[in-house]
Amino acid sequence: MISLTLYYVLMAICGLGSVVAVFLAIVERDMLKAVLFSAIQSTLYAFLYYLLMAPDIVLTYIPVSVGLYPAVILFLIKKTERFEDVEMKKGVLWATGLLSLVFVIATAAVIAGKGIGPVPPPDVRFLAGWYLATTFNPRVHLISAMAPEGVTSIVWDYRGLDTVFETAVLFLAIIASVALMRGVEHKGVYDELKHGMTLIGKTITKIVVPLIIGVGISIALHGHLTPGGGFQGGSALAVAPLLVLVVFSKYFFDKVKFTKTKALAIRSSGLLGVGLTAFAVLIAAIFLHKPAYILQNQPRVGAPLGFPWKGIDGVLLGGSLLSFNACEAMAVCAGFVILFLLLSIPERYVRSVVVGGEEHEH
Amino acid sequence: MDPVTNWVLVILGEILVSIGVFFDVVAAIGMLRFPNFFVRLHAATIGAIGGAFVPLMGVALIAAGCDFLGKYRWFIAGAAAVTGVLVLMLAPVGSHLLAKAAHESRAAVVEPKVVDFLEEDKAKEGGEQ
Amino acid sequence: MAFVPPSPIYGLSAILLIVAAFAVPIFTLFVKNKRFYDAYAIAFGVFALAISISIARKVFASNAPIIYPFGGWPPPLGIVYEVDMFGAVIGLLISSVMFLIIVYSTWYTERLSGYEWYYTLLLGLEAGMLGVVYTGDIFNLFVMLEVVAISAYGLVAFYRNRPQAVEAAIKYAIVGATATTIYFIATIFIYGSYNTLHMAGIAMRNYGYFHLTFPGMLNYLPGVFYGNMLISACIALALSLWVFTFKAAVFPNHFWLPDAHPEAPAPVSAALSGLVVKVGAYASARFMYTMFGLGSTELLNHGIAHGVPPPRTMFMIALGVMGALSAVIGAIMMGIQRDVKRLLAYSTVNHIGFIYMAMAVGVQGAPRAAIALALAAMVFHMINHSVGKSLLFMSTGAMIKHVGSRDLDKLVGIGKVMPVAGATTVIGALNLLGVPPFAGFLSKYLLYQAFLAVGMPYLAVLVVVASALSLLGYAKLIYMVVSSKPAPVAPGSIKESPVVCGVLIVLAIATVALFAAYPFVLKHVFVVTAQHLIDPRIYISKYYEVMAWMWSSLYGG
Amino acid sequence: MSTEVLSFLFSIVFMSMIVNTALALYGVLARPSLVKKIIALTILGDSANTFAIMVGFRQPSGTNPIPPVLLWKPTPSNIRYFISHAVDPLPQALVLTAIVIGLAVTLFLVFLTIQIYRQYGTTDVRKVAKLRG
Repeated sequence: MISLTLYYVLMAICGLGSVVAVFLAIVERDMLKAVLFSAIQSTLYAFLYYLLMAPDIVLTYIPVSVGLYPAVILFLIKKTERFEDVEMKKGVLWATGLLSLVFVIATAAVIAGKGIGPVPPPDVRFLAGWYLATTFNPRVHLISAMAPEGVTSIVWDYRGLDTVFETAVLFLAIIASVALMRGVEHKGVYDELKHGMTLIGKTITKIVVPLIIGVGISIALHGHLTPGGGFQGGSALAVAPLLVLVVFSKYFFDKVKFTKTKALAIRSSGLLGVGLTAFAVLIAAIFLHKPAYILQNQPRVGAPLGFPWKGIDGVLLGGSLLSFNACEAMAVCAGFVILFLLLSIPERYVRSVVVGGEEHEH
Repeated sequence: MDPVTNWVLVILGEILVSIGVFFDVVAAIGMLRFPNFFVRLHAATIGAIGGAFVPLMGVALIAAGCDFLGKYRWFIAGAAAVTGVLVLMLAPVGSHLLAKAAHESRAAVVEPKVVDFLEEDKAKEGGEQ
Repeated sequence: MAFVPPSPIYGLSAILLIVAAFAVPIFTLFVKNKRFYDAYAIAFGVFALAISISIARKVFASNAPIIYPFGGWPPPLGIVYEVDMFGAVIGLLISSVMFLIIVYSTWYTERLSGYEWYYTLLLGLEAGMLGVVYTGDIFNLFVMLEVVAISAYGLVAFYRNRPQAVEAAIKYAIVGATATTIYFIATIFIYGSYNTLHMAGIAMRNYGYFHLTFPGMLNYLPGVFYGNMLISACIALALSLWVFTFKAAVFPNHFWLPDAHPEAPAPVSAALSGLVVKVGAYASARFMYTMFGLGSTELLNHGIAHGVPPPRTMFMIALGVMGALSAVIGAIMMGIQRDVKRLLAYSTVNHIGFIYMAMAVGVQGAPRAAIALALAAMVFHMINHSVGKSLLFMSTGAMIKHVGSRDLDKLVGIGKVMPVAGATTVIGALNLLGVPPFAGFLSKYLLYQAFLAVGMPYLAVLVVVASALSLLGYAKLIYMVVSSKPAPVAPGSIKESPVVCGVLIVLAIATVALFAAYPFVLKHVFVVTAQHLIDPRIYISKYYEVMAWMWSSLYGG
Repeated sequence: MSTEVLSFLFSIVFMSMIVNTALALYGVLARPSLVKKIIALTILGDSANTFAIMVGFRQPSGTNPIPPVLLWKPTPSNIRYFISHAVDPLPQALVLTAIVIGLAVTLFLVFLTIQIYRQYGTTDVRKVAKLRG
């Protein structure tokens, strides 16, 4: 019981620490420091997710909130301005901060004393019980996702429609950004000595990038077995091109002829792979004159077709999850490359295209 | 494995971890006491190599010597060793790039400056062109 | 007998459109011809329209909702599409108006760089809106709202070299992103206490259908609830109604609309004003009638204290007040605008106010027949406003594009050089003002009748007052067209595109056709829709039937 | 006694998330800098996500909860143990979706903010409103 109490004490420390970090991040005038505080908050949250038994979220959250967000916002600060033009009195700030901490502890005491039911409950909800019981259960194959990873099964099988459209949101955001930067085509000649960081940095990047790619691919392809999945793997994969972009400079991409358009095509192929996987069983069923559903994975009631879930030697394939994860990882990685390529175009050049008279409604 | 090997592994590992503790303390004192950015960076890298790489190797040895972990012990030992090697490779590069960036952007002021060869080289190159 | 999967057509529209959008970047690699993208977008617009028609036909023929369980998961495990009459009508409206907007866009995007991205975002917008109206799952609703929102932000910022456009987009996007996050919190509250995310499942709990059990071993419905359903339902309703009123631009939350809608390209303004705000209204109605509807036990019978109206009534009063205020304020603000598109944007605030007023009369104690009448008026008015507003945005968009100004004064006399656009502008204005023989008159009249029948004559008066106030704005529009002053451009210099004329004439005919078909559509469409909306038992029982059938064929077969 | 202690400690985290949400809302709606608004928006999303995951947490009496990943052979007894010890996977899946959506919106907002800066030369909304006139 001591260890259990310690576990909860750690959680409470993370919670209170995050309040402090958020408070500082919000009131800070210097944006660089605000990003730093926000990164501290993210780290505490990641730790909290770990304690809350959400390894999938940790794997998503660390590359996204601890890595990509600060990177993007640093790009943003570099391109815009660093200070916020607001003055607040120090005394007021301290008072608010302390009051909010006291508020947290007091209301927590109220909840713990009166009880809005047990917090945390000893049991999960009935629906969750069904998910846990059917995520990998060959005895009830007709309502099982046949993949041991509960979260990935929900993400791509039980609630696959959500995920297809969540991917669509990311896709549309990238398209909207590309539309905002349309007509901006910048190319330079890569010079080994002039561009990027030092030789030491470049050499070590050459060693590290394959490692990162390996990790990313393994996170993506093991998504149906262990925590991880397409998005997690893709965002880990995206760190590799980001590193190349920072260390070798943008012009390296011009040298290897990897343009935004190509990245966009890779992204689209990944997304089309997602779409195809969603319809695969349905298409097969139409040819075989059998009934089937959209987004079907395993055989279901009245729809006997399904993806194979077991390979040679009993290796678990996870049905459509494997294909979904692989395609999604490809798409997410390419999506981030597009955004970073767009962000790394020199500002002076972008301005010459994007600002100023061009098409108008009038 | 036989108990003697296990004992040797565990004790070796514990010695390495203790060395790591020593380096961490030294690095922390250095961070506090050193006068400018570059020497503090030096102290921080001591913390990374002596205070992270060495104890991680120690952890790998301890895990390899712990029978009760079952099949997980090779997992823990391997993970610790890989992490240690990565730290060994990446930490110096990180400090190198930080120092380079600080020098080029002139964000860090070197207070008791005796000599700056990099600056002199740059000046020479600039002069030649 | 095993459960036979329903036809995949019923689940196809949104996902097919989004996959079509996914494919566009690949085509940009080797197709540079604009005609190809025009044809591509139109083809999928037709596809969506055909699917919506078949869904609507099926729903009205069978007089019951359609349920499509994605992935073959028996509810409540997976996501279902549940399309009832309300959803089918609004879905048909969305896909038909969007089809016309896409056709209009083929003309509008000539000489516009980045038309391929424009079409991608437009397809995404349509997919999102269809998803919102067809889905039967509150978290899927969140995802779909976000699909709609992100496409809308991208389209508002499409004229990226106009500072005002970018500013309007960021204003819209920051508050919009906050709003959807808040809706996410609301769904978590609902999941926390209701233990399901399906709209029909939530309604089941609210209506106390706990006695329904399943054949065989499955019997999870009468489960334990976590926490207090009343409190979490109130919090979730408060949060999500705020979000929906933001999406629908009802009075205090309308601040983004007069900036965002005018700055978008004209067809996008038509889509935003005509359809996207309806998505917010649709979601509000879905929450307040299907899920937390009249007679739902938790929210109505458990008032907080004696003498205080039950929470649902209070929410309705709040919505009604907001609606009334936005009707009046929109009408007043219309009169003082000099910018044509801003005037039309405020007219949207005005009409969305009418829609919310009609929605808000359905409180406990009001006669059911009268509420049905009000909801019928609401649906009818949503359709009329969509048709009228998209007509106006597209006709004025054509004028603006030719003349090169949005200023009312600079456009005066335009009717002489652009007769079709001019005539349809007048028709659209008269329709929205509520003049016979256009359908807008009938929907306003129906609103008036419904408010009288409910016993709220002050609302009926308000409809008349707000319409009278808006007369000034519409009069400006009509004067702009019919004025005898010299036209802003030389006569004969403008040649109206046949595509534009076709679209405008179709929409203008639609307003008259709805007027002509009024007795028929009222009886067979709107009143039936309203009755189904008021009485969620049909919605719930169809859901229950499918659920029981799927589970029992799983275990019994 | 100890259940109350645990409950108290857990409630602290709950309330922290609520306070963080409030602080982030203040940041989004009241602070003038667009960069600050974006940072606050990410914090808002993260706090909502943490809240969701906490709703799905459980504490089986006596032992630790486990993640919703079935690491053993799917025999009936293993599955029974899994059901009685694993936390709720649904909020985690929802949060995964919400994280991606939040990321997408933030990325687009970053591009819009840079564009605002290109047009107006400032990221302060008050100055932008003034310049617009």
